[in-house]
Amino acid sequence: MRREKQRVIPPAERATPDLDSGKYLVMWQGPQHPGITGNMSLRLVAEGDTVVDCETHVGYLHRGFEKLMERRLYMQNFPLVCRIAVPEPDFNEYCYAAALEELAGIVIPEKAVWLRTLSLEMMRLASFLMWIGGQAGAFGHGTIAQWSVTMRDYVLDLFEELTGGRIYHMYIIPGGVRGDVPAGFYKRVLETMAVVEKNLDDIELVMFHNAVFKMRAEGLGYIPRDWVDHYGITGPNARAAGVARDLRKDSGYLAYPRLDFQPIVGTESDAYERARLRLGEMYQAIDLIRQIVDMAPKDGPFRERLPNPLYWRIPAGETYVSAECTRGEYGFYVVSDGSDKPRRVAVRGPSYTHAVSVMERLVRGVNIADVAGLMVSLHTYPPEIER
Amino acid sequence: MSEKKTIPAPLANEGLPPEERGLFCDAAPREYEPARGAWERFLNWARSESLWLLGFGTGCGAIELRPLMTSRFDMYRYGIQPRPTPRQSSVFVIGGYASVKTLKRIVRSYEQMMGPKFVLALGSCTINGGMYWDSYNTIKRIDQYIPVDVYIAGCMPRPEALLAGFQELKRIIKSGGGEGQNEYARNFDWYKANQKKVIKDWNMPDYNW
Amino acid sequence: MNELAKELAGRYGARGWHDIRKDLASVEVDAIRIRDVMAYLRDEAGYGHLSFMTAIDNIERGAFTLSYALRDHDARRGLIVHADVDRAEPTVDSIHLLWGQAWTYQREMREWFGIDFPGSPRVDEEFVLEGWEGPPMMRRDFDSLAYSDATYAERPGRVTHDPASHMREKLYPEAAQ
Amino acid sequence: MDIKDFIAPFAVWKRAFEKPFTVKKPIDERPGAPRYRGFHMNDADACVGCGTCEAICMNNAIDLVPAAGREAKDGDSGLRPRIDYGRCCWCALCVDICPSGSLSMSNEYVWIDRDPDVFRYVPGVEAKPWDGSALGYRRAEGYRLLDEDRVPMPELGHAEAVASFLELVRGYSRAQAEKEADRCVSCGLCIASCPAHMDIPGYIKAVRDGDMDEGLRLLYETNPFPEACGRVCTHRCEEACSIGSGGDPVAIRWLKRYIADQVELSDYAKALPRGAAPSGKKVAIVGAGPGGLSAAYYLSMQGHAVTVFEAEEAAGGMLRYGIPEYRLPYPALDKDIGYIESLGVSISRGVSIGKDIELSKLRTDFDAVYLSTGLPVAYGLEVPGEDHPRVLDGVAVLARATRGEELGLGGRVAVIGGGNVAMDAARTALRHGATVDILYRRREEDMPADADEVREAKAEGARLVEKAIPLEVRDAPDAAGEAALFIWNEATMVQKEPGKRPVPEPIPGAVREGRYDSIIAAIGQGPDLSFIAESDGVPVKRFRPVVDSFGMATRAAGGAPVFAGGDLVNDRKDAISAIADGHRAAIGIDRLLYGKGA
Repeated sequence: MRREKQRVIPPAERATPDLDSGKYLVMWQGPQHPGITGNMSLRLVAEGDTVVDCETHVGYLHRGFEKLMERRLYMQNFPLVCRIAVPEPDFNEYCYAAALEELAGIVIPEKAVWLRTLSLEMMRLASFLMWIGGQAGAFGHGTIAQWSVTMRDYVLDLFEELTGGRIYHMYIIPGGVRGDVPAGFYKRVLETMAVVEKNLDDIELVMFHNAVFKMRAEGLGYIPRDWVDHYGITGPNARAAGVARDLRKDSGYLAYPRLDFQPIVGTESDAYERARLRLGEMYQAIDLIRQIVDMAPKDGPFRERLPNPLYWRIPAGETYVSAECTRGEYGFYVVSDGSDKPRRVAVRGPSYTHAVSVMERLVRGVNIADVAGLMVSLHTYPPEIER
Repeated sequence: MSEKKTIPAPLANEGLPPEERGLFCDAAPREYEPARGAWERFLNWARSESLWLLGFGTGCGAIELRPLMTSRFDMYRYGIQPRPTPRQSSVFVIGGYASVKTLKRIVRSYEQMMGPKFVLALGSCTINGGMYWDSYNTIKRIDQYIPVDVYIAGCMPRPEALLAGFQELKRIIKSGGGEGQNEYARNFDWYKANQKKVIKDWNMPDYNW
Repeated sequence: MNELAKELAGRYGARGWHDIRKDLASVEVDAIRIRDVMAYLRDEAGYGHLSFMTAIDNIERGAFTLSYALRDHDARRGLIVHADVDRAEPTVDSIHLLWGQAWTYQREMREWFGIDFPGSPRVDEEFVLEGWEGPPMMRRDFDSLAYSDATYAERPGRVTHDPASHMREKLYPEAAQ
Repeated sequence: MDIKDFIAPFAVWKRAFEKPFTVKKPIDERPGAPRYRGFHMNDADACVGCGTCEAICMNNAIDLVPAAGREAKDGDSGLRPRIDYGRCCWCALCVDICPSGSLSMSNEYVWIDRDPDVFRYVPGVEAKPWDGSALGYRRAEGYRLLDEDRVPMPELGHAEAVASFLELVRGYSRAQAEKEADRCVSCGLCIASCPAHMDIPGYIKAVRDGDMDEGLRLLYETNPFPEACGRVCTHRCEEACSIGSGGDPVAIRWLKRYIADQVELSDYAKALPRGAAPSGKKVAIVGAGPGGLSAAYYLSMQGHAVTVFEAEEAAGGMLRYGIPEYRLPYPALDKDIGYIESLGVSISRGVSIGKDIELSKLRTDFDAVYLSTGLPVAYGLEVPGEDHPRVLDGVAVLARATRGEELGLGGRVAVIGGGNVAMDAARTALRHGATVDILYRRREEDMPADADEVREAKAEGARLVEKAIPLEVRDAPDAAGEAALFIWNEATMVQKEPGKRPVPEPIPGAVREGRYDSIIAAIGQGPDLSFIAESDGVPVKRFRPVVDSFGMATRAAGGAPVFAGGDLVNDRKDAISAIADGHRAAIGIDRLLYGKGA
């Protein structure tokens, strides 16, 4: 099989090419990017058109969130956290809110549980729609982005209606959610899901049955199964390697235990398989959204009353709350010292390992033209690395 | 621009190792003299109708460039299209906050862009620091470092607001007002001094075209 | 669960086992044994996944508290291992040989807190900052706002009034004695 | 790779004939969603300028600036938020927290300018195109970051209350007090409205932090009667409270009481500052009411030797003799007075100035004199028969109740008047088993009494007769001297002058009468200035001593300077104003005695 042959597993040890030998070309990719990966740069050393060494450089989007959070009241951090991962703000909001609720011993109302789940699944769909445009674009297939980004925009319209914001929703507030669903909202959700689903069918035909995409993506960026634990790989990258781990199933947070779904698992563990798996997760997200619309309670409170946010103190303690975002395990580690500001908040983004350790090793031996495609296939967002 | 005092020029390209100095220009940029009458008006019309955008999303704002580039908002019909390299671009969109590390690339990219060049600044962060007003790693006012033609309020500005900003930019260019490049040349030392104040490891050419 | 606590206590002198919630616990060990504890947890106790590593600046007691978050995917539970290091001379054994991404976290802690991990690859390289001349910025005694005010120009013209003192000025100025 | 991989992509050509995704005119055709968080709007009339938006804003985007045409007044700082769109992140926490609910957001999102300095404005004051937008973010119904409901105060039930003189209001528990204190946003609007300008946000913070000693210290900085004021203060602060602009105001009075209740009198000295070293100066104070004793407290803190002269047998003035014990139990008042006495203030009880000692003697024996005699003389009904033996004076009835004397009110009692004294008298009569009618010349909403008092009096069974103009008091036909007929004329409210409050006009022929065993007149009180002689040099105008801003009436030669304050001088006629006057006079006297600033 051609696919088997392309599976090159780069050695763990980094070779140190003699840059003065004249054999090698040092080139920077980034910080601006052909895909949608955000600002990050790779320092590539190429021999001919094959990459022999790579260093990931991050920090272009470093705003010092973890420092800023120590300076702000617990509630004031709520608008801040969503900015950590631009294309997927809701997972930040959820993890932060859930961590505070756990520390303060707050139980959120049933309806908030479902609306949070809805919000996260819609976010997952929107984020994947953005990603698939980038993945296709990285292999020179611009059409997909023309469709998928528009589909994402339709999902954002739903967010706009529900939350009042397009990109930064600031909806999952500690204590619940910020607003009830508007009248007729669920109907529009289902209509939009039908449109998106139809479009995904098109994308499947055009992208996944496209000879060029297949030839370039198959076998590219093969991740062996034993890397998953060694590098802490999570999410679709791990599932495509045959590791059936999904925090939605394993931790059973929010309404997921009551929804009917199974983690999608792949076998081939290359760029094509990962893309395919993410397409499956998009269909799965649509399915979950339909289930949520069906099962979510139609009335009842959507928010627990909290103390005055200006003086809200949280009992001393620490916790780590994680959620399955599109890229894997997204988590907030919150330490409270009993004052009105967090002592320490650390954010665990799945790209941390994917874009640095895994990327640096995977890219060795890859053709320069495929570096962008490989990088997008790992689905990395630099802002969650550097925070 | 009375606040922009002249500051003595530092040694050209002093941040570079000696062997590299010869590779870069060491003359300060000059002001561009507009052509006369109808010809300049024609040029301005042409410039305004083919805005080529540098595909460097510097902050959150870049996320709303994607919908703009794709079918729903379709900015190509307004004569705007993204380009991958500064050498081909005439519009730089500063998409919000700029960390010091990014600012360095912003300055370099801006200087590499061909004139006449225009800058659109998005969101609170470019105006007065935005939510990162107390961050140790983000600048507060982009106009301290490069000249800006149009500001669009928002966090983030929606694609529609961005389009409106582009329309405003076109109007400004047509009326002969897009003078950012000349302003940069006029106050070059002031801009350089500001840039060097925050970019502590200045290891790139001062005159960068 | 408590078997592991006992095992850790017996082998490595671990203490303070605390169940944060039913699938998350924390435990404290001496920094000098951190590599052994991690190797044991990874190879013998099933905690094969390193979620993240970070540090907390406990400036009041002159220590950095390191936090290593591990996860046992099969048993679906997590464990946070704490170790205190001296704030004045923070040096910890590197665990980059145990997990492939640990060196990045160590590089981050080196840059953000000034904690050294001898032997960790590229640990002294800049991570997210470039040309940074200040102290490690995640330390509690680094004031982000003061640094920002001193370094980055702000748009002038902002002025605010405290309602109480404004009203005193306007309504009962005689009390402002 | 099979043949499908080459053919399949062409399948989507079928979409070529479908409607394109492209929006034709994006800027015009796509208004923000109904909930969109666009630019801010502010209902500047509803806004009270409390600055809570500024406090919650994590972007430091909001400044409070004086707004054109808006002056600071009670409950409104005159400031309005100005939003810097070089900072704002459109999180709308300011909208969610706004106590008055005046802030909202439009769904407008386009604002483009060449000049970066224009992106800040005061919503609702500086006109913007999106003002008045019907769409845009509003906080969800029932959703706000602050609690609009006050923690309910445990009180005796009305049936139980009317059967005894037990204190009605039981006081907050610790959890209740901390929860109530948590509602405060520390805006400080209340400080200006308090006559004594107490540091209200400061002591509420002390409750929140559980630091009672600090709370007590802050209370005593401006008010040495926390137990009494914590129960019976007219709480103008609560009317100014910004939280009250969109819900129940913070229970400031009860939090004050909570602090004082928590600290034992024996622990006061630990919490409170010590007085200055003795100055060798002597000050005489006439009247041991809240005003006089407040002056005494602050003067003794400055090291002056203070003697207070009180005509009654006990100190406390109207707090003791004018307020029934179910509102202010005597032990609470004794605690306040006891602490002042413990500082070395001497109170000469049963000594009446003008009868036992002349004012001129005080002026020679002391270095300064402070007059705080209040309003001891009740006004009469001023109708024929007002001297009927069954017509009683409200203040006197309350005083007799305080002394424990038999009131002998009888079974049916009429209370004439609408002030707090009338309510207290009515409720005292109720507690003595009488049936009570309260007759007032205007409507219920015109009554000067606290709304709570009126409500509780009614709840306890008093009948309210509004718009009743007294005409005459006559002997009851069958029981001369034992009962009386009260005759009044029903009235209608007439708006005589626009902008002024309506006045009652008698309805011709609508004369009513009622038979009562007692008629308690509580129309108001006046001063007794008979002890002031012309030679004392105290200027009097309209039955009031004329004083400067420190309460000084005279420093004429021939004796020590005379200061005056309290109900005798001010318009507000409540305890907290008297306390404020006393404090101010103490400062004035201290300055004078040390030759500072005089």
